[in-house]
Order: sequence, then structure tokens, then C-alpha cells
Amino acid sequence: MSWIENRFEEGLIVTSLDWAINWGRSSSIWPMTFGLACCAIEMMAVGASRFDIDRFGAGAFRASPRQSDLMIVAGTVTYKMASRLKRLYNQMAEPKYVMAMGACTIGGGPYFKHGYHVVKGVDLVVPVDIYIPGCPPRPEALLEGLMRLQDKIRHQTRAKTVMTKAKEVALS
Amino acid sequence: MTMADTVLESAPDLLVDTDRVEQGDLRTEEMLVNMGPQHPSTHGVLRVVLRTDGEMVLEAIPHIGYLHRCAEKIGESLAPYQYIPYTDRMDYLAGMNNNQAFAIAVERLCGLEVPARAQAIRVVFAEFNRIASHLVSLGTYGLDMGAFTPFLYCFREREMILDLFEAACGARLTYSYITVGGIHEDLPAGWVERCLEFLDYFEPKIDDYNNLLSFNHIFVKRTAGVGVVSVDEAIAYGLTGPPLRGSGIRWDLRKVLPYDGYEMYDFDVPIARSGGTDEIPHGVVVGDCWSRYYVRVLEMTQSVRIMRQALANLPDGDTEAKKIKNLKLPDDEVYVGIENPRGQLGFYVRGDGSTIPSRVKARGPSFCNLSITTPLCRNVMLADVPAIIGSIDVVMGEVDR
Amino acid sequence: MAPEEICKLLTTEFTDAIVKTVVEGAHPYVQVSPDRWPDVARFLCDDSRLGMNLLRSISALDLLSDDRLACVYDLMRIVVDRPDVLITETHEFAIRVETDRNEPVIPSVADVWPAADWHEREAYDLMGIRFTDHPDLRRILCPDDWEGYPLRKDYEFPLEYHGIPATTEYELPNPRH
Amino acid sequence: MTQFSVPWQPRPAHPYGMASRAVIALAQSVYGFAAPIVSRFPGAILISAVIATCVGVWMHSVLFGWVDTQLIQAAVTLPDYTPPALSLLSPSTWGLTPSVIHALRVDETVAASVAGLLDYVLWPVQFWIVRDVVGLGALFGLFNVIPVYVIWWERKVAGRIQSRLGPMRVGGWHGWAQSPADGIKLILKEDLVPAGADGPLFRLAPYLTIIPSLLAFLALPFGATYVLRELDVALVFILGVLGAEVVGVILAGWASNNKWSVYGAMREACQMISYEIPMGMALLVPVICVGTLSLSGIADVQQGGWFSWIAFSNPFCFAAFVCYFIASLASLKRAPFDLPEAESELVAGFVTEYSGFRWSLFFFAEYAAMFVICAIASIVFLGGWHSPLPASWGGGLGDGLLARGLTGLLFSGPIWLMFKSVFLLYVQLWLRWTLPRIRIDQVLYSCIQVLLPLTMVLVFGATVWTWASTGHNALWSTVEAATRIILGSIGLVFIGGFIAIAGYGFYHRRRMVGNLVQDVMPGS
Repeated sequence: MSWIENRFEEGLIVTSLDWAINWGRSSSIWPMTFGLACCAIEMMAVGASRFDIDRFGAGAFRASPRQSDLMIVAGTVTYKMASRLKRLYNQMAEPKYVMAMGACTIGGGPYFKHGYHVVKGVDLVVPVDIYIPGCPPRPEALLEGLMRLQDKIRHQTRAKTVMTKAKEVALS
Repeated sequence: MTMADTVLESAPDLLVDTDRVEQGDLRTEEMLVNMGPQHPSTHGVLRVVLRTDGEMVLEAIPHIGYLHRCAEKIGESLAPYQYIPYTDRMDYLAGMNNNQAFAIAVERLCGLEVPARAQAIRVVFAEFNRIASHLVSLGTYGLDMGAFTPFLYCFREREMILDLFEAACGARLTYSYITVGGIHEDLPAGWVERCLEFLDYFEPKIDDYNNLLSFNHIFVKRTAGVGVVSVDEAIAYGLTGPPLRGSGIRWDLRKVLPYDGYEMYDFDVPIARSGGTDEIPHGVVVGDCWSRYYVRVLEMTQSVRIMRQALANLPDGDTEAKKIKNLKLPDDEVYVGIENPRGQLGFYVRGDGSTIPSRVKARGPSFCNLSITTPLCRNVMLADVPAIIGSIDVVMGEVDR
Repeated sequence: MAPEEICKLLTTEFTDAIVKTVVEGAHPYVQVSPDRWPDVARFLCDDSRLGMNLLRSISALDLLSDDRLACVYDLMRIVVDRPDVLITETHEFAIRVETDRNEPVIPSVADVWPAADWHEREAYDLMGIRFTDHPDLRRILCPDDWEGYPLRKDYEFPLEYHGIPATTEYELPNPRH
Repeated sequence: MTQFSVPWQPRPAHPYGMASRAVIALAQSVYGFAAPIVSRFPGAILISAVIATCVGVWMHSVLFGWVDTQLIQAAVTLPDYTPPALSLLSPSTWGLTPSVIHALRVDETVAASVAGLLDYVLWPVQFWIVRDVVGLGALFGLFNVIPVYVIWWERKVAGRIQSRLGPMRVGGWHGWAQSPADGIKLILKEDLVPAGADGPLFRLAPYLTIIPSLLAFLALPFGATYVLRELDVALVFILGVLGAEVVGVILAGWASNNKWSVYGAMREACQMISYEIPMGMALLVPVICVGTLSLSGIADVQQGGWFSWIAFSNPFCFAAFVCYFIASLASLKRAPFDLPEAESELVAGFVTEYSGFRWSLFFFAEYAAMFVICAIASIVFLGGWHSPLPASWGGGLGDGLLARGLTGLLFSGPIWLMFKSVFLLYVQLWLRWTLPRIRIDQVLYSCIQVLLPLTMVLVFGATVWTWASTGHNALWSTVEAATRIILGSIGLVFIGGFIAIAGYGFYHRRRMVGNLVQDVMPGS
């Protein structure tokens, strides 16, 4: 969408387009089948009968990173895995989102102090959109994370954003 | 230079199977394929390098360590009661059993006496967790075979088990309920009744799984006679649990070296039988994937039996041993093995007189069971590799620790 | 067989190989000198009285105060003569092999118990013990280019690995990259 | 990384112009008016949109028919009619001009000025090119709508089979807008071509896959008059064209530079080429019995109601129907033959490296081909667009507009073909979510060792049966009638049993799952 982004002022056409695109994207977030550790079991539970993430259109778990929009990093990331994780992230097609699920991916979690082989937070490897705390987070928490991600997507715009001084500072 | 030669040069330890060339078979190019660490059927982050000739897998070499979370280093840095939560995260499908194994190891080391009520409750939860773990194993094995629906049925029942776990200890997956010297807290009011209600509901469901998956003709065709492990091979590679019983040996640590009062309960140790007898489908060989799978199904019935007995006569009394504050570990060592859903889970704990052990070694059943992958996946079809790995039922958290 | 009988049997068979026997305590074991260890292992596995066919675990120990490394082999017997009968008897025993900390070498027993293959690789990976005649002695858990042996008591944690900061005291980078 | 605006801060006020404000106010009021209705009756809107589409298709067919019968036939009989010479400037063979049309519509009751306009509207309809464009537009719409809603429906069916709900939120009523949302997302997703891939071939492959299934729609009759091109060899054409799909798949697998893709492509090639043979042989059985390759011709034979359907005409056709259905599952790579995209073995099969729009083209092709294959099964074996009631009963209704509508609804019309195809599609989905996957050697075994000899026997048997029935022997006619009644009754029992079991399951759905589940499982 780079050919249209940041070209036009906000107006009826641009905002309607925004609404349609954001609606499509937020309603169809396909996660990647990518479980690392304990949290992956809760991720499977989210896809299963009681919680059923498919209700929100996010139930089409894709095995190939090319077709998935969301990487749920579910579990501890180790140094041996980090390069693979980064590679998987690079293989995903834009727009792509990353969810750090669980304490280990947020900042090493219980393995922070003595875990010589554990990455202290997946945001050191790939950029993260949503952090879901818990060890492991309950399925409801993962669903809540999905809602927050949908909120985030709904606030995207392709219009020229007005750069305030505060934003410049925040983005720099 | 063919592609096969290139592969062989880069990996000289992979030798070409000369028999097949001598037979005058059509010689095709070999290919090295990387399965995992992100692959739907590797049950986590297992990586298997396959040397294939078309659809035939000539050799499969597992690479592990993608989830190495330094559990043993942490074990020698923390006091035992602090280490209990880490054992949950080793075999995250059977947290209760892991808690139990480490707790028993420390108790034997320090000579702690566990009250009878705590022991009975431990048995209830260990068996309950065995059912939950086998349900996941069943479901994901169905997934490996391409049947999606049994997975969701298994998870539906597992959610109810997790509800009961939650009522007891507040966690769905990482319980830390069984702790050194007993259990954390007594059962909440009404728990036993709810649990019995669930068992009544659950027992007939096992027949449903059998009708849907176990005796499905396609499923039997896919798994029967595939990945046969002989008795000697199984013992030599240190296989324990359902893979060992799937090879036809009635070996169960709950019977051989009973712990936590398992000698008081009446239960069978199911083993695999060959096809054609007792409603076992034709084509099944003792030691194949189907046998390993079916042993798990039968074990669930036995677990229900044990739970009913344990719940029927729960003794009264304390749930925690005395003197467990500031537990000093003596200058001694101990190795304790218990029967985890996946096999023999052993903890080697060595104390040095302080509150922190000087060495904690976990012997994961999946770690040993997985080591048989290479001999099993020799000259099989590509589709058999998920069948074999799934039937071993590995949990990478415990393989890599 | 009780642990005492096993100790007795081993001391009569291998007088020169046995360094120490510990019978009391929760974990009876016999310490074997490294150079005779493969023979002892073969005897333990093949002898009809012992028949220790299941190698349960290999635990590598770091005895920093003695400047030694050790391996504890936990063994067990599974009777396979009468299949289809519930096995209720067994015996378990442990063997300990110590080696020098600076030049840790122990002969491999992977040909006796194939299960030892991965256990020895793990001991090599985490404790740095070299097993001679091992079929494929590579690191198993840590990456191939990992430095040091993490389970040693004097192991220093890495400060970074392939550009990823690993210390617990780093400045948080901008998560937006 | 996609750039986000900072979401949690209020936007600064925008300096809109007067006109923009008015437009926004108008848009807001329209939306505010429409939103409650759209959100309250989305199901009704969806259903009425479907009905409107059907009505639209039906209307233009009626229009074409009217032009054919009323104008062209009448024009030819006009005394001063001279057919113009064919040339590039006047491509019509009839040379109807607005004035001729006006002269022909003598019984016009509409006001003269409107009628004059109507002449000009009707004028282009006589040209085939115009009709083709309209027909192609309708077909293309159908081609887009069918996969979109089959995918949504599959997710719902899968959810129900698995005791969960499936899409529920997107668009409101039961997530009916799920597939359009997926479509928007997929179209806007980055179009990746892997570095090692063969770029041009990689880009070409999805189109090579989707064009065959689009072409198959050209010759597929939806009803007696609803066909774009009536071909004498429609059956062979559709089978051949669908078989060409494999070229795109192999190309996709090969050009991706991914080993899993190659595996998927090779499996697909091997499976599809081997199963084309039993599939074609199974279709040969009814062709031998009927004696035509034209789909309309085959369907016309079966207008005598339930017992005249080819599947029930003799035992060989009945068996051929079963063989055809199994073989079609394999050649469509549906479960239990979904090896080319077996998730647990090959990550995503031949589409592993495809993203976004190109990937969705593969999916569209697959679901459209599914529909075509099911439609062929219904035409060739299950009476096509005829209902279980004999079509001749429709004659009694008269020739009015309403009567024609009722005939289409009750006796023979495209809605019946749609209904039958969708039922067969449902059976495919049902199998997909119930059965495990079989192995590649078993796939080939069941083709070469089981299905192929079986269909050969069936072809031979059908030949003998047809030869025997040409003699007009009274005894043989009795045998034939008895066979029809027996097989038709078996079919009735099957359908009745299916409806009974489904109804029983639906009625007792709570009790069957168990009381304990009721409170905690929303989907059961």
C-alpha cells in the first residue's frame, strides 16, 4: 500500500478506504501454526471447542508463514531458536503482526536470571505489537490480545498524518 | 555431479544404502529435507533432517535443543520448593506428574513422611493429569494423521479436567500443586462429587474416540505395521511408558517400584496385542504405531479406575508434612523414577548440606523415547515420519529441558 | 538382588576396577575407574544374574572442590523372559565414573546401551566430558558454536549471542526497532 | 514493519472544507440510517441478495428467449424481410433494426415514448457478442460467489462437526461476511516472490490453475436454457479442461524453489493423472447407457422423475456413481486424498511459498472445481436440473410467467442443480472433517488395483446391459423397471436415512454431547 500511503489528506474517500481495509484486515487475522512451549498448548486450547478463536475470523491457522498475518510467539525463545524465529518473521508477508504470548517472550519470565540459553524477551529479535502477560496466559487473555490487535489495526490510516512535535519525538 | 553426490559430500556421515543400488532399482536423486523446527507435526520445536529419495525417507536425524531452557542449571540455583514451578514447565502436558516426581525425590533425600491424605490426593491428580495428557496425545496424533476433529473432541473433555484442576489449584497448565512434603492445599468443598460426575461423563467418551479414530479403517491402515519396535530394541534405547508397553512388556513403575501408595490400588497394566485378537484390527503388529497409540487409550480407562478407588476412600488428615520450612538437604544423593504419562521420569538430586541442591538432573522420558527416531525412520514413507514421531508422543519442553 | 550383593559380585569380578563402594544411603553405587568402565558395563548388561538392560540416566556431576568431574549411570533391570506377565520385581543400581576436571575423558558405553548415545552427548554438551569411541559426539542441546559448558560450577553466562544481548543488565532498546 | 498511527491519542481537528463537511454529514446520516437495518437483518439481506441474483439471471434468460422467439422468428416471417449480407459492419445475421423491432411489437400497451426507448434497449440483445458478455459477467459473478460462500460454509460446517461455532462475528449474522473480509485482506497482502524462485513461472502458475476451472463453467449447463455454450462434447471438454489444472500446480511447486512445494506438486501430479482414468471410465458408463456426450442431452433423458435418474437406471450406473465420487475426491485433492496440501506432512504443499492474492487464486480454483465436479455428478447421475417429480407434470401449469416460475421451482430449474451440487459438496466437507488422510502408496493402490479394474468391469457391464435393452423384449423391460424401482428405493432409503439421522442429531444435539458440556461449551 506504499503507493497510496501518506499521499492524501484525510477525507471521505481516504477514510472510507481506511475503514474497509482495516475492517478486512482486522476481521481476518490468520495466525501461524507456531508453538514453542507451554503457551502453545493454551494457543491450541484457544483454537479448540470452548474458546474457538474462529468466531472472530482468526481461526484459520496456517502452517506456512507466507499466508499468515500473525505470529503468536507462544513460549520461551532460546538462542538456538532465535535465528529461526527471525527468519520466520522475515518470511511473512506484509502486513504482519507479532504477539508476544507469555512471560518468557515478554522478558525471559522465570528463566530471566539463570537461563543462560533463553532470550530475554522476543522483542530483542522481532518487533512486537501486543504483549500478553501470564505464565501461561489463559485463553481468555489471548482472545483479549486479539481484540487489542484488532483495535490497533482499526486505528491504522493511509492518510497523511499530521506530525506534531510530540509525535516526532516519540517516533525518533 | 548429481544432487545426491553433492549432498553426500557436504554430509559424509550420511552413507548411501548400497543394497538398493544392487537390486537394480531405479536410482533417483537423493534430497536432504529439513522438517522443523516450525512444522505442524513435530509437536513443538523438534527439527528432523530427512534424507529422502522421492517419497521414501532413507534416514531421519532429529536435532533437538530449540527449547533448552536450562532447567538443570536453575535446579542447582534454587531451593526445592522454588524449583517446583520449573518442573511444571518441563513436561507442560503433565505438570502434576512432574511436580510429584521432584517432590518425591526431595522427600526421599530428606526422609520426609508424606501424610496419607496427601498421598491419595497426589494419586488422584497424577492419574487425572495422565488422562489429560493422553487426551492431547490422542488428539494431536489424529492431527498428524490428517483427522482434525478428534483433536477438538479430546480438547473438549480436557477443558473439563482443567476446570477441576483450576478449582483445586487455580492454574490451568502449570499447577505447582503437588509440592515437597505433600500438596499445597486441601481439596475445595464439593470437588470430589464434581470429579466423580466428570468420570461418569468421561468413561463412555473413550468409546467415541475409538469409533472415531482408533478403529477407523484409514487410521489403522496408516499406523498398523509402521515403525515396529522390538522388545530388545525398546529396552536398549531406554524406551519407557506407552512405547515400551506398546512393544508388549507389562512394565509399569507404579507396579514395580510403587510410590505414593500405588500398591493399594487395583489396576491393570495394558499392553499391546497383535491384530486379529480381541477386537484388535487385523494388520496390527506388537510394537507398531497403532499399538503405542492404543496403549494410551487403554491407560485412560485404568486411570479412571484408580481415581475412582482413590476418591472413594480418601483418608482424613493433614496434607503437608511437618518441618518443611528451611529444608536442609543432606550431603547425599538420590535417584527417583516415577511413571509419567510418557514413561519413566527420573530426578537425580544431590544435596550438600545447604538448602540448595548441588545438582538436579531430570531424566525425561521423551528424551530417551525420541532417541529411537533414527532407527525407526529408516526406509519409510514420508507420511510415516509424522506417524512415528507422533506415536512416540514427545513433549519438547522435557526433551530439551 | 540387593545392592550389597551387586557390590560384592562386582568387587569379586573386577577387583582392580572398583575404586569405591557406597552401599548405605538412598543411592547405593560403585565407583569404577574409567579405563575398565566398558568391561564393567558389558558385564552389567550381559551377566545373567545382573542383566541391567535399561540405562535410565547419565547424570554428569561437577565436583569443583575435588577438581573432578563425574558421571553417574543409573541402571535397572527389566525381565523380558516371560512376556505378557506383569513384572513386579527388578533391581536398580548406579555406577559412578570420575575423571579429571581439566582433561575429562570417559570411554563411551553407547555400544552396550544405545540409550547412552544421547545421554553422553548431553553430558558432553553441558559438562564438557569427552566420551571416547562415541559414534557421534556433538553438542545436542546448545547450538554448535556455543562457548563453554553451562553446567560447570564456574560457568560464566554469555553477554551476547549473535547480536542478541544476553546479560541481565542491558539498556532496553527501542521496541520499535 | 507497518507504520501505525499512535492509536490512543485523539486526532487533531481537520480543516475540512464546507463541501467536504456536507458530504460527510450526508454519508454519516445515510450510514446512520442504514446501519441499524444492516446489522439487524443481515441474514434477510443476504438471502434476498441471493434470491435477487437468481431472479436477475432468470430475467435475462427470459429476455433472451423472448427476443429469440418473438422478434427473430417473427422478423424472418415478415413479407419484406431480407437478411443482410454478413459483413464486419453489420455482424448480425438478422439485421433487426429498432424500427423493425417497433413494427413487430404491435401489441404494445406501454406508453409510446417508453416503448420507443425499449426498441433501442432490445436492439443489442440480438447480437451473440452482447449475450456472451452478459452471460460471461453472470458466470464470472457466480464463479466468485460460489468459492467465497463455500469457504464460509465449510468453516461453519467444520465448526459444527467439531462442536464449536465457526465464524460468528464478522458482518453480524453467523459471520456471513467472513470470506469477503478474508478476500480484502488477501488482495492487500504483500505479493512475495521468494529470492530463489523462478519469478515469471511463479507468477504465472496461479493463473494457469484458475483459468481451467473458469473455462469449465463455460460449457456447464445450469438448466435447459442456462448454458453459455451448448457443446455436443461438453462432458469431455469439462473433464479435459479440469485436467489441465495440474499444469499450474506442478509449475507452482517447481517454481517455488521449496522442497515441500515440489513434494506437493509431484503428489498432485501423480494422484490427479492416475485418478483421471477411473473418473473418466466411471463417466463412460452413463454415456454408454444414454448415447450422448452432451450434458444437456444426458440431463434430458432423466426428466421422468426420481426413478428415471441414471444412477438408478441399472446397477452398473449406480456403482459408477460411487466410483466417480471417490475418484473425484482424489482428483480434487479433497480429504481423505488431500495429500498435496497435507499440513502434517508437507507444510502447505505446493502453495507453501505463495502469499496473498496468488494464494487465494489457488483456493478459488479448488473450490470452483469442486462445484463443477459436483455439478457434473448431479447432471450425469442424479437427474441434473430435474426435481424428483416428473418434469411432464409441469406442463399442466400453463405458460404464464408465474407458471414458468413454479415449474422451475418444483419440476426442473437451475435451483435443483444448485441444490444437488451443494448437497454433494456437503458430503465432501463432511468427509473432509471426519476422515484421516491416507498414504501415497495407498492412494495409488486404491486407484490402480481397485477403482480402475472395477470401472472397467462396469463399462463392460453397462455395454451388455444397453445391448440387451435395445431388443424391446417385454421380459427385459420388466427387469429394467424392477431394477429402477429397487435401486431408486435404495436411493430413497439413503436420502431418507440421511435426513432422519441429521434431524435426529439436530433435535437431540444437546443430549448427544452430554449434559456436562451444555453449560461450558458454546458450540455444542
